[in-house]
Amino acid sequence: MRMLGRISRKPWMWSWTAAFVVWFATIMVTGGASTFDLSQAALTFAAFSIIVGIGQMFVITLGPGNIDLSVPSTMTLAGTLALKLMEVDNAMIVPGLVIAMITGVGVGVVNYALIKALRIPPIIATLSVSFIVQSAAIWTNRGLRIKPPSFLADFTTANTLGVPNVAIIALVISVFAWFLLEKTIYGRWISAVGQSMPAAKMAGIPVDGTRFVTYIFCAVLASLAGYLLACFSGGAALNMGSEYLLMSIAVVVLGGTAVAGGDSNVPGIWGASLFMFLVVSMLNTYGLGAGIRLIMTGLIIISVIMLAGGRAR
Amino acid sequence: MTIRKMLLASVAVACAAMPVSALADTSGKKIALSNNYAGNSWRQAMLTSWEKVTGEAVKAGVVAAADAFTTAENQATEQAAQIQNMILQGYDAIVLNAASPTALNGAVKEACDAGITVVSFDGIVTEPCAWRIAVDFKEMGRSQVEYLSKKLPQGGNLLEIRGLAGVFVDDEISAGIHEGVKQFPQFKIAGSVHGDWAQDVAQKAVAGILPSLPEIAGVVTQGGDGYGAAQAIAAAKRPMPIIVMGNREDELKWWQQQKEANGYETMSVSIAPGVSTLAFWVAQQILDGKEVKKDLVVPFLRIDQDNLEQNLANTQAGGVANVEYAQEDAIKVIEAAK
Amino acid sequence: MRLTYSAEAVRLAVPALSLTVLLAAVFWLQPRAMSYVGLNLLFNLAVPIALATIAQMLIMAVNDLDLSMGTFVSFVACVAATFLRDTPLLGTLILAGVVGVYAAIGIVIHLRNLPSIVVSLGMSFVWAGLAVLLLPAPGGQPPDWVRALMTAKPPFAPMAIIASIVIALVAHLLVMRSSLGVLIRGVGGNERSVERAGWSVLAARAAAYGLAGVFAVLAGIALVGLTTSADANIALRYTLLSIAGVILGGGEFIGGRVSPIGAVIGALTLTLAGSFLSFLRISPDWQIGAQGAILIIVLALRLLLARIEKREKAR
Amino acid sequence: MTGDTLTAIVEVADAKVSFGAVKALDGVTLAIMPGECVGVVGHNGAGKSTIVSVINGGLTPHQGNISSDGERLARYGIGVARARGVRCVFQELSLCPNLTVIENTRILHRHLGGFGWRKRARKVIERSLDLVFPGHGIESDRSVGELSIAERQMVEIAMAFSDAGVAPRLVILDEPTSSLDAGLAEQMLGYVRRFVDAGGSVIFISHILNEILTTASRIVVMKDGRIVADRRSIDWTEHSLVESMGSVAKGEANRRAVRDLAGAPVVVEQIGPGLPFRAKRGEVVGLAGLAGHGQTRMLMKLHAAETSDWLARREATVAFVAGDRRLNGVFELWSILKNFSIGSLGDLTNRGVVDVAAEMERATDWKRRIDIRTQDLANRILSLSGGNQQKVLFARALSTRAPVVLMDDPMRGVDVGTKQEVYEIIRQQAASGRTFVWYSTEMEEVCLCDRVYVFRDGAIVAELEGDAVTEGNILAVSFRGAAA
Repeated sequence: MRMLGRISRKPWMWSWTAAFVVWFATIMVTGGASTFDLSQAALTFAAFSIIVGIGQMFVITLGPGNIDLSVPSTMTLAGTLALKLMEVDNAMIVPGLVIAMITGVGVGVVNYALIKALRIPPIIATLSVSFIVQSAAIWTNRGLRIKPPSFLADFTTANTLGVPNVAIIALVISVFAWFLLEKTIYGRWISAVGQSMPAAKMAGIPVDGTRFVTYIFCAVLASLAGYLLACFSGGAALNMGSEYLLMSIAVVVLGGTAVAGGDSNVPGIWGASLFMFLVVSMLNTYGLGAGIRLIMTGLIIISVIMLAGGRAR
Repeated sequence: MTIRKMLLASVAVACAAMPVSALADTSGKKIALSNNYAGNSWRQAMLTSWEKVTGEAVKAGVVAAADAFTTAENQATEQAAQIQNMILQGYDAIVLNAASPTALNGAVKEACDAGITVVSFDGIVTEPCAWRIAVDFKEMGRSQVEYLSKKLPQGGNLLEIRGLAGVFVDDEISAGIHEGVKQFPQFKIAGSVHGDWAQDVAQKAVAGILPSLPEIAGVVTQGGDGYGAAQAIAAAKRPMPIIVMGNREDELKWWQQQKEANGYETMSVSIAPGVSTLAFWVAQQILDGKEVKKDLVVPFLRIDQDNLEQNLANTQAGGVANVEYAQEDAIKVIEAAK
Repeated sequence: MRLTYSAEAVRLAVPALSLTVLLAAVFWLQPRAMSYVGLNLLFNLAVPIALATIAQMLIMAVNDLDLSMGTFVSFVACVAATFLRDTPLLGTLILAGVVGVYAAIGIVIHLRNLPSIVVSLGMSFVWAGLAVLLLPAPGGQPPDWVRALMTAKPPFAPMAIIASIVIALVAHLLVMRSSLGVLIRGVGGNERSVERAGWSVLAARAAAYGLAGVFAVLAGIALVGLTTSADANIALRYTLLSIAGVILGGGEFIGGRVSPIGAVIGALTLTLAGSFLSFLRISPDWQIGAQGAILIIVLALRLLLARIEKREKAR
Repeated sequence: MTGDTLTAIVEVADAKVSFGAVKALDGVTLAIMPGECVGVVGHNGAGKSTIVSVINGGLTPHQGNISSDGERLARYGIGVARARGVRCVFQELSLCPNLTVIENTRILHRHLGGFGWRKRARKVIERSLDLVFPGHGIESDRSVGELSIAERQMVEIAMAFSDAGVAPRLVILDEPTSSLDAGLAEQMLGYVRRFVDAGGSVIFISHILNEILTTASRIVVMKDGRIVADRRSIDWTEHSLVESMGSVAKGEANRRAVRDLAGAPVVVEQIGPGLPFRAKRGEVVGLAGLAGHGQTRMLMKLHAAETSDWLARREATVAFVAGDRRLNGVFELWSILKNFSIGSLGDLTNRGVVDVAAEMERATDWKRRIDIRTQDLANRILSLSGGNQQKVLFARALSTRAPVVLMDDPMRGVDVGTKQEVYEIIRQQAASGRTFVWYSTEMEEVCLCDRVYVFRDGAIVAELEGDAVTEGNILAVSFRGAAA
C-alpha cells in the first residue's frame, strides 16, 4: 500500500516502465544486437513528439477543457512556410526559423482570441482554427515538397556522440520547459491557474495573460517541431502533422500529467514518447498488425489513467 | 431505364459507324472532378494536371465546364455527400477518385440513376454502372518482386512498406507483392511496416523496425515512401538495399545521386497523377457518344535506370513525375480495350 | 416580458435560423435542390450524423465528453457490414455487448471519478483497432433490410427528412419528456440535488452512456445502409462533427443544457454547410478553411443572441 | 398548543456535532410538535444551519439521538426524513437550473413516475404554488434557470409544501424570504400560518425579526451551538431577542484605542447600492452583518478593481485572504511553501526566476511568526489542519507589500492563541499604514475595527464608528425590523 502510494506520487514512472518493457521485448528478438540502433532510432523519432507534447502539456496544465487541436496544422503551415522561404538556401536558415516562429505566435494569438472573445470551449475554437490554418498551408505551396537547405538537412539527421541531434534539441527544450515550470514565476502561475482559476485570480495572478502566453507557447513549439520535421524528412508535406494530433495528447496523458490540470510532468513526456515509438516497433518486429497496436495503445492509456489518475468518490 | 439504355446503345452503334468529327457535340456538357484528398504532392499534381488540361479544353470549347472539388477530409462519407451535391448541380459527368471502392456505391448509383456518367480512376468504385480506369495494383506489386529477382537471382530478405491501414489500394499492392514472393520463393518478407504513403511516416516506421531485422536485400514499396526508407537506412548505416522507388521528385533525385556516386540501380513504379486527365477525356468521349468498355486499364508509370534523367528533367522540383494525357491518348486506350 | 417567454425557444432559434438561412442560400444557388430528390440528396448523409450527435449529446448532458464517437461508429459500421449480415444473431449480440461496454465506461468514469476525455481517448484507439482487425480493407455489405430502409422512398417527403424528424422526436421524447431524461439532465444540472432527492447518480450516468451507445450503434447501421460498405476509417469525423453539432444546436458543455431537436438541426446545418460551400465554388484550397469559418460565424451569432437575450432579461 | 397528548414529529435529544475543533452543536435538545412553528434565531455560527441539517437527515450527529413520532430511530437519513414528511428549503439553490419547474418536481418526488407524470407533476406544483403564492404568475414549464431569484425562491418554497403522495408534515425554511419582496413574503407567511393551523409544523429561520415574531408560535435562540432561550413568541420582543443573541461581555477587553484617521488619505473606494464604501490609509474597516449578505461580493469587487487579468502589476496594490479555502484559497496540489509564496512571488523573483533561498527564508520566518504547525514546509498543503491552512493563506497576504489587505472571514477554524497573534500583527501593520478590509462573522473581530459597515440584502445599510461598534448595534441593523 505504501509502495503504491509512493509510485503514484511519481506518475512518470508508469510511462518509463512501459517504455522500458517494450524496449526490452524488442531488442530480445535479436538477442540484444539491435540495442544501440533501436535506442538511437527511438530517440530520434520520439524527439518530435516530445517537442509537440511539451507544448500540449502546458496547455493541458491550464486546467480542464484546455486543449489545442490546431497542433498538426500549425506544424504543417510552419514547415511549409519556412521551407518555401528558405528555398534550399543555407543563408536563409535563420529567417526560415523566424517565419516558423511567427506562424506559431500568430496561430496562438488567434486561438486564444477566439476562446476569449467568443467564449467558446478551446476544443471547438482550436478545431476551427486548425481548418483555416490547414487551408492556408495548402494554399501557400500546393503540396510541393521543397527540399530543406543542405546544412539543416544534414544537421537534423546527424548524430553527435551517438545521440541524434534532434534528440539533443528536444532535450534542450525539455530542460527549458522544466526550468520554466519549476523555477520561474510563469511556471507557478500556470500551475496555479490549472488548479483553480478563482484561487489564482484572488492570489493576484494575471489569469488571462498566463493562458494567452501558454497558447502561444504551445503553437510556437508546434511550429518548431514542424520546422525540424520538415528538415529532417526532406521537405514539408501537407499531411505531416496529422499523426501528432492524438499523439500529442496521448504522450501528455501517458506521461502522468494531470488531465484535471495544475500538475505537469516533463520526464513523463519522454517516457511516453519513447513508448509510443517503441510499441509500434515492437509490434512490427513481432509481425503484429495495426489493429492489435491500436487496441494495446488504447488499453494502456486507460490503465494508466485508472492507476494513476483516479480518485475514488 | 432499360429503354433508355437500349436507346443509348443504338445511338452509340450508329455513331461508331461515323467518322470522329461527326460525333455528338460535347461543348455544352459539364464535367466535375470529385477528389477526396488534397493533402499530398501526388494529389496536388493530379489537381494541377486537371486544371491545366481541362482549362485548355474548356477554352477550346470542347466542354462547357470542368470543375474540381475536394473534400475537407479524406472520408468516404464526405465524398458521398460531394457526389450528391454534384448530382444537384447538374453535371453531365463525374470523374471520381474515390476514398473507398465500395462505400461510395450508394452515391454513384444515385448519380447513374440521374443519368450522369461516372468515370472512376486511381481509387475506383465497384458499382457496375460506373466506368473504371484501373491501374493493375496487384501487378504493380508483383512486378517489383519480379524486377528484384532479376537483379538478385539468389534472393534474400525483403522489407515491405505498406500504405495506410484499412485502405483498398494498400491491400491490393500488398497482395501483389505477396503473390510475387510466392512466385519467386528465394525472397522472404522479413518485415512489414505501414508508411501511410508519406516520407516522414515511412522513415519513422522503417527506423523502428530496422534494428531488429537481418540484412535486407530489397525494399518493396507503394510509392511516396522510398526516400524516407532510404534516409532511415542511411541513418542506421546499413548497406543500401535495392529500394523500389515511387515517383516523387525527391525519390528520383536521391536515386540519381546514388547512381552517379556508385552506380546504384533500381526502378520506379507508380501511377502518374495525370491519369485524372485521361479520365477526363474518357468521360468526354463517353459523353460524345462513344461506346466505351466499363473497364479500362492504364499502364502504370515505370521509370528505369536509362530513362531516369529524362523523367527527372520533366519533373517539377518538389513535385511528382507525371504524364498528362491528350484526347488521342484516351481514344487509343478506348480502342485498345475493345 | 412575454418576449422572453423561453430561453429554450431562443436556444432553438439560433440553429433553426442558421439552417433556414443556409437552406435559402442553397436553394438560391441551386434551385434544383428544391425537390423531393434534391432534399434527399442534400440531407440523407445527415441521418447518421444526427444519430451520432444525439449520442454525443447524451454524454454531454451528464457533463462528460466522448472523444471516441467517430471510431465507435466506424466500428459499428464494420460490424453491421459483416456479422450483422452474415450471422444476424451474433451481430446483434456484439452490438448489444458494445452498448453494455458503453454503460460500463460510464460506471467506471463515475466510480473512479476519471476524466471522460481521457478514457474516451483511450477507447477510441481500442475501437479503431477492433475495426481494423474486423475489416483490414474496405468491404462488407449491409443487411438488406438496412439498405431497403435507408433507400426507401416514402410519399410526400424524402426519407432523409422523415428520418431526421423521427430521430428528433424520439430523442426529444426520451431526453426532454421521459423521467429518465429528466434524471440524466438533472445530473448535469445539479448532481447534488439529484442525490439529495434519493436517486442514484451512478445509475443515471450509466443509463446516459448506455443510451448514447444505442444511438451510436444506430448511427453506424444507418451509415452502412447509405454507403453500402464499411471501412475502419469511415466515420472518424463524427467525433468532432457530433460535438460541433451539439454546440451548434444550442447545447452546452456543462450544466446539462441540451436540446435534442437543436442537435438534429445542428447536424443538418453542418451537412448543409458542406453542400453550400461546394455550391459556392470556393477554391478547393480554402474549402477546408471555410468549414472552420462557418463554425466560428455560427458560434459568434449564438453569442450575440445570448447577449441580446441577457439584455432583454435585465430590463 | 399544549403538547401533552401529542408526540413530536421530530425530536433531537442532546445532539453534539463538531467540525474539527469547532463545536457546531453542543448538546441541543429540540422537539417539534405538530401544529407549531418554531422560529430559530441566532448570530452567524450559532448552529442554526447545523441543527437544520440534523433534522433534515443530511447530517448524523456525533452524539445524541433522534426520534420521530415517539419512535427512536437508529438510522436517520434523508430517505427516512423525507418518508416522514420532513422537507427543507435550503439557503443555496437546490434545484436543477437547467430543468423546468415541473421536471424539478419530478426529481423531488421519486414516486411520481409512470406515464403522464408531467401532468401529475404540474398539478402538484401548480396547486402548491397557487396555495402559497396566489397570483404568482410563474409558468411551470419554464426552466428554473430563466426565473428571477425571487421566482426561484417561490418555487423552492412551493416545492417544499407540495404534496405528491407523502404529505409534508415538517417544513424547514432557512431564510426563505431573503429574496422575496414584502408582498410575497407576507403571502408566504400567511400560508405558513394556515399550514400550522391545519396541524403542520414549520421550522423558520430568518433575519427579519418581526417576521419571526408574528409567525412563529415559539422562538428558540441559539448561540455557540447551544439553545440559550426557548419561549413562546408572545413573550419576546425585538429588543429582548437581540439582547439574548448577543454576547456583550466578550470582545470588550480587546477594544482598541480610537485613532484619529480624519486626515489619512482614502485608498480604496467603491460605490454601489446603499452607502458608499471608503477605506483610509492605515484603517481597519470591518464588514459585518449576517453571512451571505454581500460582504464577499464587495471584497471581490474591490479586488477586481485593483488587479488585471492580462498583466501582472509590478507592485500589487491589494492582497486577498480567502475564507472559502477550497473555492478560492488553497492550491491543493501544492506544498505549503508554494501556497505561501504565490502571493509575493513578485518580490521573490529575479528576472522571472524564483529565488528559492529567499522564498524559503521568508516562509520559514512566517512559519515561526504565526506558528504554522508542520515538520516541513515542503509537505502538501492538504496535510495541514483547516486552521493551519488558513494561517498559510493569512501569511500569504500579510507577507506581500500590498498597501491594502482584503480579508474574507479568514479566521474560521483558527485557534484562539493564533487569533490573538494575528490580531496583534494586524494592529502593528495598520499602525504602520496598511489598510485592512475585514469581513468577519465573529463579533469579537468586528469590534477590533476602526469603522464597520453593516450589510443587509446586498447593500451597506449602516456605518458604525468608534464606540458605536457594538454587537448590539450590529445585530440591530442586521436583523431587519429591529429598528436601529
